[in-house]
Amino acid sequence: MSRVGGGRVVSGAATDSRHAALGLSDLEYDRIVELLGREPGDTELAMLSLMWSEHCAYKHSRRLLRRLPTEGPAVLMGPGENAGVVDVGGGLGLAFKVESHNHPSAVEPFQGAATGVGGILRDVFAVGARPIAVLDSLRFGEVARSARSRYLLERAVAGIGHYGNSIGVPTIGGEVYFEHAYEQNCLVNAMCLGLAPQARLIRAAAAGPGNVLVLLGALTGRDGIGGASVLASAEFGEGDADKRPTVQIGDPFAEKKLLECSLELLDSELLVSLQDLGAAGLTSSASEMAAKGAVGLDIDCDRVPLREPGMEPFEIMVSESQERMLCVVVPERVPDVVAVCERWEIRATPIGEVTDSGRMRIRAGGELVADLPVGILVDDCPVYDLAPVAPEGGPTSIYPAPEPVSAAVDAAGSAGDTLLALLASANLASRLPVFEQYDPVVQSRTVRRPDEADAAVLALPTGEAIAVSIDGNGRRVACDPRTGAAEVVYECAANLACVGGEPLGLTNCLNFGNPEKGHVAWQLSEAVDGIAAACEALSVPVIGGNVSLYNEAPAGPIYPTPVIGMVGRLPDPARAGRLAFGSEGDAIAIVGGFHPSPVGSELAKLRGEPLAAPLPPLDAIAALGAHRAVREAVRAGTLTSAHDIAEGGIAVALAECCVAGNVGARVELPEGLDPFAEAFGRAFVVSGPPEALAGIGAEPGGPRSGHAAVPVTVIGRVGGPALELEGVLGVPVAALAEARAGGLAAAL
Amino acid sequence: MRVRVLVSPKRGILDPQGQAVERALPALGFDGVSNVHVGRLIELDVDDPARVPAMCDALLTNPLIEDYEIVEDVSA
Amino acid sequence: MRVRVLVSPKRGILDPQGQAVERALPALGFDGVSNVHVGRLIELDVDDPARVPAMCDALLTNPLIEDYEIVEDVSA
Amino acid sequence: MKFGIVRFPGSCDDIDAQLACERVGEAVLLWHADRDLQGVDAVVIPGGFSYGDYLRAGAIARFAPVMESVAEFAREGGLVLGICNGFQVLCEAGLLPGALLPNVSLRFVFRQVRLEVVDSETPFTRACEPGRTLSIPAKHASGRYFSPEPVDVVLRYAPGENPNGSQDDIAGVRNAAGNVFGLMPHPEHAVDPLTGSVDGLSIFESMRVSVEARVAA
Ligand SMILES: Nc1ncnc2c1ncn2[C@@H]1O[C@H](COP(=O)(O)OP(=O)(O)O)[C@@H](O)[C@H]1O
Ligand SMILES: [Mg+2]
Repeated sequence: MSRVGGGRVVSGAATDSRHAALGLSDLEYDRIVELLGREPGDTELAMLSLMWSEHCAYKHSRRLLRRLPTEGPAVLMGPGENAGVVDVGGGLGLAFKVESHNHPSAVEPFQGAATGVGGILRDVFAVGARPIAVLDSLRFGEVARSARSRYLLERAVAGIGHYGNSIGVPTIGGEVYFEHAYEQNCLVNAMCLGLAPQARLIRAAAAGPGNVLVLLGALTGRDGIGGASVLASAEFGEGDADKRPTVQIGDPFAEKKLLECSLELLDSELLVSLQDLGAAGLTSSASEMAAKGAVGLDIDCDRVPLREPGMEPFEIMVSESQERMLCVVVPERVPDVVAVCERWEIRATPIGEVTDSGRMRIRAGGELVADLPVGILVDDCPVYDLAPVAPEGGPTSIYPAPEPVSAAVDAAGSAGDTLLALLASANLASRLPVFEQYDPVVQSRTVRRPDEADAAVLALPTGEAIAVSIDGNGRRVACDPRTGAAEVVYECAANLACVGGEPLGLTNCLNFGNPEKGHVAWQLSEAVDGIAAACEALSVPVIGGNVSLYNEAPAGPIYPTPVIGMVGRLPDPARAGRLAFGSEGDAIAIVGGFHPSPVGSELAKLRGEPLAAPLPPLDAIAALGAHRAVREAVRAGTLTSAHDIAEGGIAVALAECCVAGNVGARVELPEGLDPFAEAFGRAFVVSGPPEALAGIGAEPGGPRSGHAAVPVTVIGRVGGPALELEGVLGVPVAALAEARAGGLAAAL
Repeated sequence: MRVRVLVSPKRGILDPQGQAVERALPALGFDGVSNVHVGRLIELDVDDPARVPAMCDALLTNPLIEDYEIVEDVSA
Repeated sequence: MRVRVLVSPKRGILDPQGQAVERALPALGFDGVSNVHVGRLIELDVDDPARVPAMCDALLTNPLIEDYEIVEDVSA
Repeated sequence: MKFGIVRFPGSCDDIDAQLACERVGEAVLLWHADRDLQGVDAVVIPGGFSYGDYLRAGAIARFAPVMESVAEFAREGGLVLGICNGFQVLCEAGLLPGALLPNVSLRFVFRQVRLEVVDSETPFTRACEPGRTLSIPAKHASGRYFSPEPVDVVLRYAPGENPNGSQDDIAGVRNAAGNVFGLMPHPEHAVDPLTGSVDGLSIFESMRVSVEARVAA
């Protein structure tokens, strides 16, 4: 290995293949040489190449993300920290973030998904919050046709369960969809929520020259060398095999101890700052800590405890071995830190110190192997503007029409058969085979489990509760990126409304294709604008997130898939809403303006219709009014059930309420309403005593300005053994349940 | 023929089970143990042992994270 | 000395893992396979191989549900 | 009435067990590395993944220093309840007969199951009317109870509800003396109407009644 300043003597950047192999462009390399005033050494180049990767530097998304609103009255910590935090009252902060682990999961789904959960948990306890819940958002190819996708689904779900179940954090919700566009690039996104007394919240900024940098947790091995960053920054090609030996193995038991130990260190006020190790390992964690604190760091590789002999300094600096944290400690407290760590059987090793040099200086074998200004690692990577180009031929010019699924769904089939086919399809079938592999109750907070309500509900020690929902709909975003992405935000908020929750903030993960391609850049730009507009309309700030680009195979990009995780608050967990129809005789009503369209719907997909635009327009004021009306009614305890109308239209929404309650319903749909047409996040199916429904949406003190009247249309009654849509269909609830139960069970 | 497939975690890859056993043994009074790895043992009767390597690659092992060794003609 | 402990599920106790493998193989075109069992492989370096049986009885295996075999002096 | 809840590194349902016990009495955590049982009246070995469940569930945990004291406590007739991983630990430690094998499905499964109280005379079930059915969540990957010898069954999964393929639908067993009880489902997750059923309370309530009866005697 060459040492600092001893970079190979070469006649020009373009002939030096080191940087190209590490994923840096010639221009980027030239910029490094210019900033440094010399060629970087090998360790330096390894560090720089990772820090300048898309994954770490957000080269193609940083400018875009500035469009998202990030401020709100509840925000305690916004984007830029390991996880954002909102105020949930009673002196408590709720931290949350969603993150992708797509590429590692495509390579090794069990470990990829497991370490995805492990990584997002660390981001949450890195801010001082105890992880209290996990949610997952998954996308695979068509499981009905693809054995590979069935395998990925099975192993990814097992991996998520393995990590969450073993570490004692409940997995309380999630979503999973299947589309051919994900056949080559599955998506595995995991979200974690954590709770902290606000006094324990901690930032990652290193501070105090002379303070000690202590590495906590697992030994450092050759895990994921070049892993996340190389994997996440280049499209999948033929050379996959070489990327394989870098698989990271998750050890939830080690992380459980690390978590308890970290929280005890914080409770004992022993730490100046804390940071997790994720992508690009020590390099990224340490340089970000230094940058945030405007200090320098000296690190001695020889002190890093290794799992394997003979590791090069660059390997030590970029290793992505899991279950490690980095903290800054004042020198006098180091023995106390070590003592707490010993109790938890956690290795604690001083590996360096904070300096006022503003430089990252890495030593190994007594030599300086890297000496870089912190800024060059963290801030100086070029940031690119996107060059969006709307696809001329519309969405179908990028994505082929889906393959039609079954004869039962052609226009000539009966509506009853269509409903059954929809319920049995992988996208609408019961998710029980997935979520029964997750523990939703550990920690004794779970008031609403999966399938009990549209959002999960967790009780807080304050006596109040939080609600959380995670959503995405790539096919609809592919049809119409701006409206589709906005719909996802509205759908999350609608889910919260169904349990009585009012949004506090959201996190997002932008899963897209190659941003250097015009149409992907356009999808990104439109989608982010759609999210931003929805956030403004709903007054929900974005408190953090993650971006996963280059999800693209030779056949083309994935559907653009922004995944939104939204958290809300409700005053009384005992009144959290439910999804199931309950009492016979309850009236059923549609709340909100519902003007759906078959465009981009599940039925259109089953019929093999091409993607099309536009989606039905979003009327923010009307949607907001509907959300508010349902939320208030749930909070008042007037409703038996509340469910937003989404995939599969009103027929599927009604069927889901019937199956959940094991009771039928007799309904007359409003004139001209297509039972299977879709519009997300705008309207609800609710049930309750007839008198109670009459009062929904009426403002207590008469109509207030700015609050539009909310249409409430009574459409039928709960009762009987079947779901009857007059003049349309009649299907026994048992048949609905059976269709819905089989769809995914067959794939798992 | 009875065949055994001995599957071990690939060297260099984290083996938390092996580590846990290695840490537990001294506590039980068993010293002088190191380099512990925990893998899987698959035993099967096959008509054609020549096909076992293909079975290992296709189903029995995960080549990304595991190595294997085939022991033929086990007299069990 | 490198020692291997081969742990198999006791015969007579349902071995769903073995059954799952046995069912999956024909679907992949591997016929003529029967009597599949999946157990555990433990590899360790020990100073004193005479102590391995005691380790097996104390920790490495559960005699109620597992049988084991010790293979010494593995040249690995 | 003071419960002690053993805490291993990797215990997950320890705080949940503590909360459940606190509904009927006092409860303290007992650290795995300490031998002192702090004078508790009953010991609960909670669920979770002690030592990551590596090797076999409960195999490593049973050697923790605290387990020596628990074994002695059990020999002296003290009440010991093992839930899920705690059940596995008690079997591995030989305080209960049998072993817990991987679920037939080979998967972790979470399910709200109905349990038939087979024996309502034990110190752990005396607050249940005979023939009562309890609705309690089960969540585990290795819950398939097996014993070559006949055992004293306390709880069985209701017909059709066995989540793991256990022998004779066994969900919970006791030792011959009756003071050690292990079950796979989680009664501590069925104690609060806000979060589900309250049927699990009867287990903790039974323990309280038993201890108080013994103190009185
Ligand atoms: N789509 C997004 N929206 C808002 N904030 C984002 C988004 N993507 C990334 N961020 C923020 O950028 C910062 C860096 O993200 P990341 O590199 O994923 O963090 P970490 O290294 O802690 O995992 C985080 O604070 C994150 O919340
Ligand atoms: Mg982080």
